Amino acid sequence: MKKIINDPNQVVNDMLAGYTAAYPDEVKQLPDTTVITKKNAPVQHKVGIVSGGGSGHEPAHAGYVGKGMLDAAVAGEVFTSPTPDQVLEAIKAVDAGKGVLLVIKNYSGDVINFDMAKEMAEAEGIEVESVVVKDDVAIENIEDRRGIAGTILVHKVAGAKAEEGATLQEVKATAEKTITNVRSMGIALDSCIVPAAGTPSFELKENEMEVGIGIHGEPGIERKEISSADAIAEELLDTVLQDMDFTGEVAVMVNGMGSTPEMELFIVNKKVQAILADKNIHAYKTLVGEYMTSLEMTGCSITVLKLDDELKRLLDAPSFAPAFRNE
Amino acid sequence: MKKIINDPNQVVNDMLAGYTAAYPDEVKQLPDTTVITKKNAPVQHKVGIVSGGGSGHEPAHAGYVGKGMLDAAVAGEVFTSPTPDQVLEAIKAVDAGKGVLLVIKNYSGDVINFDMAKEMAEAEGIEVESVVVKDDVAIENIEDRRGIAGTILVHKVAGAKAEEGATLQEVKATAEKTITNVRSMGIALDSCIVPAAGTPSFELKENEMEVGIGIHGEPGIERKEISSADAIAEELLDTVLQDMDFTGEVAVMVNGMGSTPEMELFIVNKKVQAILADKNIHAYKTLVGEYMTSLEMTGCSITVLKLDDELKRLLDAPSFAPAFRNE
Amino acid sequence: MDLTVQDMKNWLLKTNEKIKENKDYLTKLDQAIGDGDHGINMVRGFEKVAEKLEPAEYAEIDAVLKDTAMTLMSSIGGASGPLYATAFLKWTATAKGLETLDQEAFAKGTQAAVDGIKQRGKATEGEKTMIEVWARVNELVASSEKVTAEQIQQAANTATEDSKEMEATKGRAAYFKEKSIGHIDPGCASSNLLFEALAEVMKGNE
Amino acid sequence: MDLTVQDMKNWLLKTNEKIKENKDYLTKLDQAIGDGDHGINMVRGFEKVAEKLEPAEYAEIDAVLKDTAMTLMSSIGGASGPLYATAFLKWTATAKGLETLDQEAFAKGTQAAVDGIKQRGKATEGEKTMIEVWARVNELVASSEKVTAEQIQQAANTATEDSKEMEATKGRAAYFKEKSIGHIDPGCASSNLLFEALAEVMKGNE
Ligand SMILES: Nc1ncnc2c1ncn2[C@@H]1O[C@H](COP(=O)(O)OP(=O)(O)O)[C@@H](O)[C@H]1O
Ligand SMILES: Nc1ncnc2c1ncn2[C@@H]1O[C@H](COP(=O)(O)OP(=O)(O)O)[C@@H](O)[C@H]1O
Ligand SMILES: [Mg+2]
Ligand SMILES: [Mg+2]
Ligand SMILES: [Mg+2]
Ligand SMILES: [Mg+2]
Repeated sequence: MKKIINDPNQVVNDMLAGYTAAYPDEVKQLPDTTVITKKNAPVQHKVGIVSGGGSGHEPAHAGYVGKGMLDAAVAGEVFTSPTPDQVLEAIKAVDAGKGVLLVIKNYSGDVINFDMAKEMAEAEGIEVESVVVKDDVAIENIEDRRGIAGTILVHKVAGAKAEEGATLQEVKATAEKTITNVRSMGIALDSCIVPAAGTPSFELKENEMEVGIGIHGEPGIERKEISSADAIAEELLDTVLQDMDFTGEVAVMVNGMGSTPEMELFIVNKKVQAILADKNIHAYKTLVGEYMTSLEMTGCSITVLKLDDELKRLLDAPSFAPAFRNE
Repeated sequence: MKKIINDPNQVVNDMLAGYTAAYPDEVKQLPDTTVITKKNAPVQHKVGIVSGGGSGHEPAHAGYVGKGMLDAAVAGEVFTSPTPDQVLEAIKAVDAGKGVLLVIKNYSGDVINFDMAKEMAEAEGIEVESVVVKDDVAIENIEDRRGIAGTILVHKVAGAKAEEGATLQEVKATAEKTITNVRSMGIALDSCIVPAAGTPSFELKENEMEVGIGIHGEPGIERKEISSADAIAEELLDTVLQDMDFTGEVAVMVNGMGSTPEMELFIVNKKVQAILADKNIHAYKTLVGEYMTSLEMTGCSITVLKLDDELKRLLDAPSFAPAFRNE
Repeated sequence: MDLTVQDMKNWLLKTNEKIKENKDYLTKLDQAIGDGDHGINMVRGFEKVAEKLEPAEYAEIDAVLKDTAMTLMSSIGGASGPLYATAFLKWTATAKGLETLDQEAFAKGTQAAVDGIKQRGKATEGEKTMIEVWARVNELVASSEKVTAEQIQQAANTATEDSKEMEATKGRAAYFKEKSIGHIDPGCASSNLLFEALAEVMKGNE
Repeated sequence: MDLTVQDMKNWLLKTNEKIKENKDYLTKLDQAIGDGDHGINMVRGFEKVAEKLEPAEYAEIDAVLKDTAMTLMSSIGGASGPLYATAFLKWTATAKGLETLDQEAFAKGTQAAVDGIKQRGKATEGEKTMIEVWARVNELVASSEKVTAEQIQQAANTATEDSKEMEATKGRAAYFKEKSIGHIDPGCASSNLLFEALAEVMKGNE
């Protein structure tokens, strides 16, 4: 295990300290928590947006805290959902009386911990709603699908909607609409090592890749012989596009899992754009980069979000989160 | 070699096509070249800024093309300086009559090719100046130092100065001042594979790291036993800080070499900020992320730039380059 | 069975020992059909429980259970953390003011725990989760005349073994579908350690 | 020596063959004290030169040299590309209108080439660069009564071998300082192939 760390059990604390030190004017860490909020939280006259999950997905989730996106991000241990008391602290810190929306990724752990926090916050008189992102088409049954890179687009849309002064119910409805219209799928050429575990989550041969991976180093749905960038783009995008009717305008994201050079992501994007054009799907917005990673995993995922006028407006709205700057 | 590519000899062309497809409103590729320019080049009433070099350093250099930074970036083959005719095309495409500044990294290849292009452009009546970045303190003799991650700050400063309407000589002088005040140094825990070569540039044992690496997969100055994030931060930063007097305000960059998770970069940043605070050096601006990479190399570099009021203003100025968005 | 406050404390401290000894085993199980952190998670949680209980003086059973629940809730995370926390929290509510836990009170507690886990995890028996073990032990204690340590240990062991042949339909293991068959559920394995520790404490009393 | 236009063409085509055969060798040399791309770079460049020259009809020496120079200039990059291009471009200027290249004209050409490389690369003899080979061949041709193919090949070989014991002070190899000693300079090795190809063409005429 070759990592630039100190104590494997302190990586989350060390990271959060290094994060707030990098953006001292934009964010703060709530004392004795693993919660990062906007520096000026709670922001008045708007719904608060809280997300989070296990660590190891950087820039998710703290990188998306900023005007126009999240009000707070809660960091768990590496690949482990944060605990309810931490989520509760985040909710309390960002509620300005207009209520708080939780953006949850569909994993047992995330759902259960955030749900508990929601109940605890409600018991303290805070209005809380939640939405659960399930964009991973590698899983057949729609209710069981995992939340992966599409989550970032939900952050963006919900954040922008809240910024417009919408009510909690309105923000929730728009986030739900985004979730209904977003699909993703990913592959890995190599696994990653959780610092506290010290061994790879799974092992691949030199000519193998995992198709349909999650974002926690879980093995994928299928193991295959490694193919070209074009073939990978085609396989992932075809599966995504078959899942619903994307005719019209879309946002598309080519996301790196951690180790894959940006060069390769753009090579994938070349084919992605060709396929979309071929199917008369218009890429209104394209995002290429590392948005939702799995430590140093090698691989990529492709996300497509079907757009309407509202989603276009919200995606285009300004954002000042370090990992998603718009305008 | 596990890479998401098609033909190893086409990676640069594929990447550039994928890049312009991602940002069709912001940039364009000059036909039959490896040059990316602003969509609206040449931008009137300002000096043009051109940079470039071998590919494999993404987001350098095309990622820095945008209002407030570069007017054009020239891509060579992986880790190989682009040819003079390509640089010439870039110069011609961005010159709006106020002249063009070339930002060159100090490698024989880059210097020679850009110099030839400069002469060719001058022969065509275009006013061209150049500056050579040499920030890598791993090399003792200052004139022999390589240009590494500090180059990005030179792009930012020169771009902002040009945006203010400064003359070519003024832009050059400010770029030179930046070069005089910037220092960097890097380490690698693992090498990278040039697609057309197919084998790693160098090999490291499980417990080894290379100190004082360049950005082309060259071995470093010294091979050592791998140490903690704190010790690495200390070694790199101490060497940088000993090289000149940084008392006062600085910009600091913790740059990932390609594979190192952002989590680890923030862990390094925690120590970097502690050391700076300890030495009464004020981090006016902190940048953490992948700015100048070596394909999928594992490692990081630390850059420090001493600031004055002008450099602060120029660093803070808006930038719309995809890889360096400011406000 | 009649467990004293000190027995309860000993039980949870012993659980911590067992979890520590079996950290790598739990992690290995979770690498096969999960994300490989169950050992790390459980050690983090029960280490904190031990830290909390060891120096504390308790007069009543529910105080021990509540501290355990709240500590697990705030230190584990993942799927297992809030489920274990819920189990102990629901149990707490059935043990208010008790100084000893007899078999009837115990059965009330485990019943509340099982209901709590099911509700929180939206799962039931047969889905290859920790519920297998908790439900089996609860059933045993509720239906036996006079339950023995040996019986509790047997029930937990068998339920854990039985999880091996199930296909997971809840939690991370569900992504593996039929490939989850043939592997013991990590949450069953950790719950099994918990009830083995209980059986050992009871044996000391028997 | 009296090289015809066809000889010049044959020389450069043969160089391409030799470079291709030695691609991995050149890359290996450059991995030791550079960035491992010299073989890739040279193949890319001379492949293009061959593509350009093969179908073309030339009346004069300088036209062959100029096409070679311009093709290398626009296809190699790196440090070696513009240096080779400069060498051939400077040579071109000394061969305007010539239909054959005698020894005196050849020496004028290599002198201009050496001067060009030195100026462009800000380097001189003894710095462990391709200059070693070019300067040695130039010196030989300028100072010999009647130079033979064998002598040219000898001179290039020896200069290349000699580069091994030098410490690099220019180019990427300079970063290795004293560690660069003991390795042949990649640019010397490729220049050596160029002059070996020339010697072979001359031998065909001798
Ligand atoms: N919905 C659920 N209901 C009951 N138990 C569950 C559920 N989801 C997961 N579990 C239990 O949690 C265990 C996994 O715990 P752990 O590895 O710590 O969490 P995570 O899956 O978040 O990494 C599983 O083996 C299973 O017993
Ligand atoms: N300043 C220089 N002057 C003369 N020759 C040089 C100079 N710098 C490099 N070279 C030659 O170029 C060779 C390296 O070429 P190549 O590997 O293709 O380029 P790069 O170093 O840019 O990767 C060296 O072996 C050396 O012979
Ligand atoms: Mg987990
Ligand atoms: Mg090179
Ligand atoms: Mg787990
Ligand atoms: Mg080289």
